[in-house]
Amino acid sequence: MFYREAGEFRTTYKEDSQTFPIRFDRWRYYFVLFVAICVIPFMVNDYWVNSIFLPFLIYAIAAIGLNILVGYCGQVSLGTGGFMAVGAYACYKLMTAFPDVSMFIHVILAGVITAGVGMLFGLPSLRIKGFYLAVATLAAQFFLVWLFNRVPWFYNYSASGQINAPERDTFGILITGPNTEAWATYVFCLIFTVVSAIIARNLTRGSVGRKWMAIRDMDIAAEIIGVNPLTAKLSAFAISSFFVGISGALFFSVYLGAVEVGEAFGINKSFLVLFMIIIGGLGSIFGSFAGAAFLVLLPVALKVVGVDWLGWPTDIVAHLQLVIVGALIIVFLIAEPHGIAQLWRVTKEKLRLWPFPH
Amino acid sequence: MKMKFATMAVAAVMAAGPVMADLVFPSLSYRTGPYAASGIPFADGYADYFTLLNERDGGIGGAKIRVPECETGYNTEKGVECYESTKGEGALVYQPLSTGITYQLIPKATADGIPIHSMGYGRTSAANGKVFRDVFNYPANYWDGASGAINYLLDENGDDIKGKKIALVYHNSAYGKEPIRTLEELQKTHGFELTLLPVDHPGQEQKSQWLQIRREKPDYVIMWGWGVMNQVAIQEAVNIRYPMENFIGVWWSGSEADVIPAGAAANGYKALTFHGVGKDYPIYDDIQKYVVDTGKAAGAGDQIGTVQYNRGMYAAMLAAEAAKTAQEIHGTPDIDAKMMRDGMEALEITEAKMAALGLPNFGPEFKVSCEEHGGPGLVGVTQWDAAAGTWNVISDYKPTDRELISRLVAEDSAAYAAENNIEPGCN
Amino acid sequence: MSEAFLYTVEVFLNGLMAGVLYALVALGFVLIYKASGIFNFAQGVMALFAAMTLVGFQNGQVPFAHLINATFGLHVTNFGWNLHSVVAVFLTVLVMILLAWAVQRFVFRHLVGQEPIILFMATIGLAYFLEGLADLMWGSEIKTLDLCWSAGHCLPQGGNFWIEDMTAGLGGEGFYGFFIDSLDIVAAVVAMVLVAALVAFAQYTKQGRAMRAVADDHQAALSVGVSLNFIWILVWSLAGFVALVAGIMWGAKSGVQFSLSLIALKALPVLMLGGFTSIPGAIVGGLIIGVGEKLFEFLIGAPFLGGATENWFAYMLALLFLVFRPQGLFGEKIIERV
Amino acid sequence: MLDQADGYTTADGRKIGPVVMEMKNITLRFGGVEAIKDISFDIREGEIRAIIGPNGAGKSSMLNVISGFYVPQEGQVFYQGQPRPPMKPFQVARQGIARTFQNIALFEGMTVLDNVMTGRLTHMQTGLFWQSMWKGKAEEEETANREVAEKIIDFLEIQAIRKTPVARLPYGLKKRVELARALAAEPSLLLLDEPMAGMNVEEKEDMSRFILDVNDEFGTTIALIEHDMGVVMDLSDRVVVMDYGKKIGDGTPDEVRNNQDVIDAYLGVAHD
Repeated sequence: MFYREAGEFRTTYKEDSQTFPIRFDRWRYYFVLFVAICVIPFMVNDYWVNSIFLPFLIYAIAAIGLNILVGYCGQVSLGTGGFMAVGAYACYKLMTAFPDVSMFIHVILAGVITAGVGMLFGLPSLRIKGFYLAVATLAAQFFLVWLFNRVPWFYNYSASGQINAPERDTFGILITGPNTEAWATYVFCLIFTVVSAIIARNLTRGSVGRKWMAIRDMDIAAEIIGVNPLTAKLSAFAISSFFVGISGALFFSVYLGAVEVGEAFGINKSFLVLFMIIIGGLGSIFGSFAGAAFLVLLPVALKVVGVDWLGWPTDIVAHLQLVIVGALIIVFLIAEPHGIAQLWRVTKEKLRLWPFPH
Repeated sequence: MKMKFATMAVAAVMAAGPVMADLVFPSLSYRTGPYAASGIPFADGYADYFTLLNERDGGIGGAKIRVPECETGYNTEKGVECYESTKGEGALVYQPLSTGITYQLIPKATADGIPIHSMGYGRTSAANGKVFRDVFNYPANYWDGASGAINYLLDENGDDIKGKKIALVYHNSAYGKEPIRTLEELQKTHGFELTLLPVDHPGQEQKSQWLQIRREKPDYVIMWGWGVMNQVAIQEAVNIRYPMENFIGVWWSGSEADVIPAGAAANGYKALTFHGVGKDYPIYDDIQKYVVDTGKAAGAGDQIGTVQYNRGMYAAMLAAEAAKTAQEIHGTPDIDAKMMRDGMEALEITEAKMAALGLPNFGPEFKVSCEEHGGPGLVGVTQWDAAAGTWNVISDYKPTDRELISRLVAEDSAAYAAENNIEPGCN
Repeated sequence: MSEAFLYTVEVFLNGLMAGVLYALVALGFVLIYKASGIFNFAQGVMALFAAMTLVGFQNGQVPFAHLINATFGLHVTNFGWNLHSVVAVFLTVLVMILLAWAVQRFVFRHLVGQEPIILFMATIGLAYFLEGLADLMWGSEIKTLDLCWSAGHCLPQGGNFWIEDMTAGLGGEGFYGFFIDSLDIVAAVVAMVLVAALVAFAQYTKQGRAMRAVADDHQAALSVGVSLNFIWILVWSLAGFVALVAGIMWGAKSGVQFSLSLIALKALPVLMLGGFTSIPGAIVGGLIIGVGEKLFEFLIGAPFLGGATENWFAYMLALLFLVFRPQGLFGEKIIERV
Repeated sequence: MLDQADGYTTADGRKIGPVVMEMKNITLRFGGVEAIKDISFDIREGEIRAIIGPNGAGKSSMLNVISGFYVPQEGQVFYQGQPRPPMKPFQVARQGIARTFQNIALFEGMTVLDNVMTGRLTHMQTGLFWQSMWKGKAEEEETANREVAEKIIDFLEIQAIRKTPVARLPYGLKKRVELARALAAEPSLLLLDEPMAGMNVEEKEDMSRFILDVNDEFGTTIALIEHDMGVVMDLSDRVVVMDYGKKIGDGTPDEVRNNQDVIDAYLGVAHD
């Protein structure tokens, strides 16, 4: 009933190309932002931040990054875990080398460094396409993990090769280390997530976004109408890796606080983020959020239901989790191959006309 | 972003957890994933011992025990989730059974004031209680293991292993790298030659490593393996006909599941240990009577008496004893995590205590103090008897090179203290 | 002959053997991809599932025992029999065919005509599902796989002594002769027989020809009366069978447990090299990867880079190869058109 | 050698300018097959130039050579009087050469508007940083280019489907959108690869009208490939005829119509 575009007239092209052209959407967006910024920080405790919000926000950044590469530019990558590791180790080296610099700077620089590495491993995309490229990116995944495990300089020669985030702050507020406040880490990650989403949105609605999508939809035609495949693909790899690097840095420094590269950034991480964007919706920023939420919340929810409420043995619940996640992926694909975002779009189209569909 | 509404709604339901008067010992277990085979018996043993206390003694000091189990799948993120979701229930001590999760929890648990007990794993330098006030890793740690293995070889060779070739086959992870520094230091003192052979997770393919062993013919092979890597390594060692009695695994590479697949050929394989093996202890009668026969055994109930089961039980026993100590110190059965920490720091295990518990000579005698959270580091050696299908202790708990280890511990913990602005000291 | 040379030969031979095992896994991928354009991520999990089912049958385990016990408070674990290996293999093949049917009926029939990436995703879902199902059915502890066709005649383990003895004379005192795992030899023979059988099946039987027709052109095959549904069930069954063989070979090596599903990762560089559609490509690619990674580890990785290079080297090798030859080993030069 | 100042006036009185693009002795091989054999011809400013020939004559290959997609083994392409060095297709596009494709090559995952906007990509220069900010430079540029794109959309009468995903459009409209995308680039030379293939009479008439209007209104030079002889003869000012990779005729429609080789090879013998 309230979801209408009738009566809303956009008289300039600027108005027409805004993110939420429909007023109701815009309100809802501001409302969610308001709740996320002004309400949640005052309500959360450790459990909610560390088990739900931090992983959700951080995975959402990674998913946005990967979505730019896979969903917008059509270059399937399985190297996400490796690139997250680059972000984490870059952040660690920066944190320990420059203890007095704000965490904001460290995280952003970690993203920049990852962007460089991402471009390097993006070079083969000029020659290799499709599944072959996907498998080729595994080379980055395995090599990077091996490298960080192998070269002691990366983990400051610690005995075990683990890296631990020391206490660091920004504007005097502790962001990393054990003595942080739940709201501080939450807000810190929230800022990165929101800014990432806005930047990703801005990039994908403008000319570079069209270049990426042109490459995705038909690379040869794109080249003939004037898109330089080299810069288009490499820029996608760079931007994507930038976000993935930021998420890796946050994942290590704010969320986990200590990581071991093979365990935290292994191949499973690459697959997990890929699942997020496919379940959420390829080529959709909202889809990145939806997918991240789905895969972060679902296991927790299943655990709560199975173990805490029904009292089943934990291993049965863990196995059932696999079965259910697998079945849900299949059911989703059959019902709506283009993910939660598409489901959402279709619902909105229907809503727009409801209750008089004709 | 829309999902938050839903989560908030659930939050309201979840946040109001009831305050329990029980003694809560969360079990961060893994019955799934790549290391399930080792995780299952440990979790069973841990749970069964507490069940026994509940059933037989009515808990500890009159307070009932609750063991909420949380599946980590050996995954650090799930480990964090498990920690956060159980700590609110009044958890007394965490035993994550994963080096990765332990590293993860050390700062968090320290900040929350909940002790961690990483028995024979985790961060070795946590033995320094002046820096790691809430972390305990008695009775032995990795570096004790490395030193214990070398000491055993010294014994075998009349205290001279100069020029002997020793290969270390290790899981290429934080866990597997732990013994390297100790071995490198010991190499300087004892003059053996050390070859490092990393094996990547999960370790199904070790042909290259074992061909190298076959070529270079080291006198001894030491293994720091976990999960499937153990069986494959033992199988490969059998395949190249490496003499099993010269092959020594750390305590995480010495369970039944590791040797049984290789069959009779695995006979003679050795593994370190810091606790007793086998079912030959009086406590098993009680477990049969109060736990198994009442249908309260954890898991499938088919792991009782295995090495990892014993270890789980040992961990539970140490935790229960620490809780008792805490109850004595503070004079209340209803202890919290802070009191538990005090109990752990004042823990003393004597032969008399163990015998009274039905576990005579099950582990070394030791006493924990503020300076020494790592216990005495006594390490024994067991050997696999394939025909009988049992592990037998062939070398009793013996001291390790504490001088060296204390130095390494001091170095590493000092670095940690500096990094995290901790002022070392005993309160 | 110098020992360095002999050792290199030994590593080379072992690389070949490892390569055969990689090829065996890759073969399952190729079969399905060729006939239906599906990149079957679940191939590794299928191997795990097949091997667990086989062991379960052999030992007379009750499927879903743990679930049943937890739900109904029972204590069933075992039927109390030990099936003969051959019977167990036969039953497992039946299960894999049933699985193929179910996959076709409940998953891919509803996804006809979707983009490859969607189909790929569906197989990822399938992988999760099967992994959970296998664990629920048979439990997640490590199981030993002994395949015996008659008493005392089991899958061999250990080095082949005959080869060792025959070649020990080549080198000096410290040279023991070439080490080659007997199981690897068996696996190589089985793989060769399997490939020959598959080729013969594809060439000389009606179903095989129909399968090739579908691989060439779905529409055309449909128009000459080939039942796509049947063909897809057929290739999934064949892939299931290949998965069983791979599961047996790997399971006999390392025990049947979770990590078995990760062997799929070993097959991916092989596929890159050999192409997703070429059976000879899978074999030759497997051999190249096997030899390449073992030789690299022996000559460069272990002495200079600190070892454990095999995982990434296989991918790097495939990547470099593809950069210079994007069409793969056996592909024809790609001419782009608009 | 190139007679830049030269020009002529068409029958309907349009003034045709100097040579824009000249192909000299172009030979293109795929492996052992010669797709184009030693062909030379030119395209003049403002004219509508057709390339015709039976299937497999090498017409599309010729267009691909012009747009830089294929690099000929022999011969030289002159553009605006200068010999053109070997170039990537996107560099050619940036020189002001736009094209449509025989089998529609639209970006199926995007809306009509976005597709047309991709035609403006060669005119959009804002860097990544400013784009990520959106407000300011990027938005200004977007709006300015949107105006051009909308003008083309109006011109081709596809306003109503502006926000429709391309994948949902019928064939005829897709062809038109593709033309819109090419026009959005404001090309100095427009290449059309069978713009009317598979259309019914009515759609063909529309398309012919658009082509003439484009030429007329924007003065765009057009080179097109077309099968429908009637259309070709009506539309074009000069025609190149190819057969088996060779040029067999070149001239005004009337000249070509009366060329015996052409009649044999194409019109008389193998009319499809």
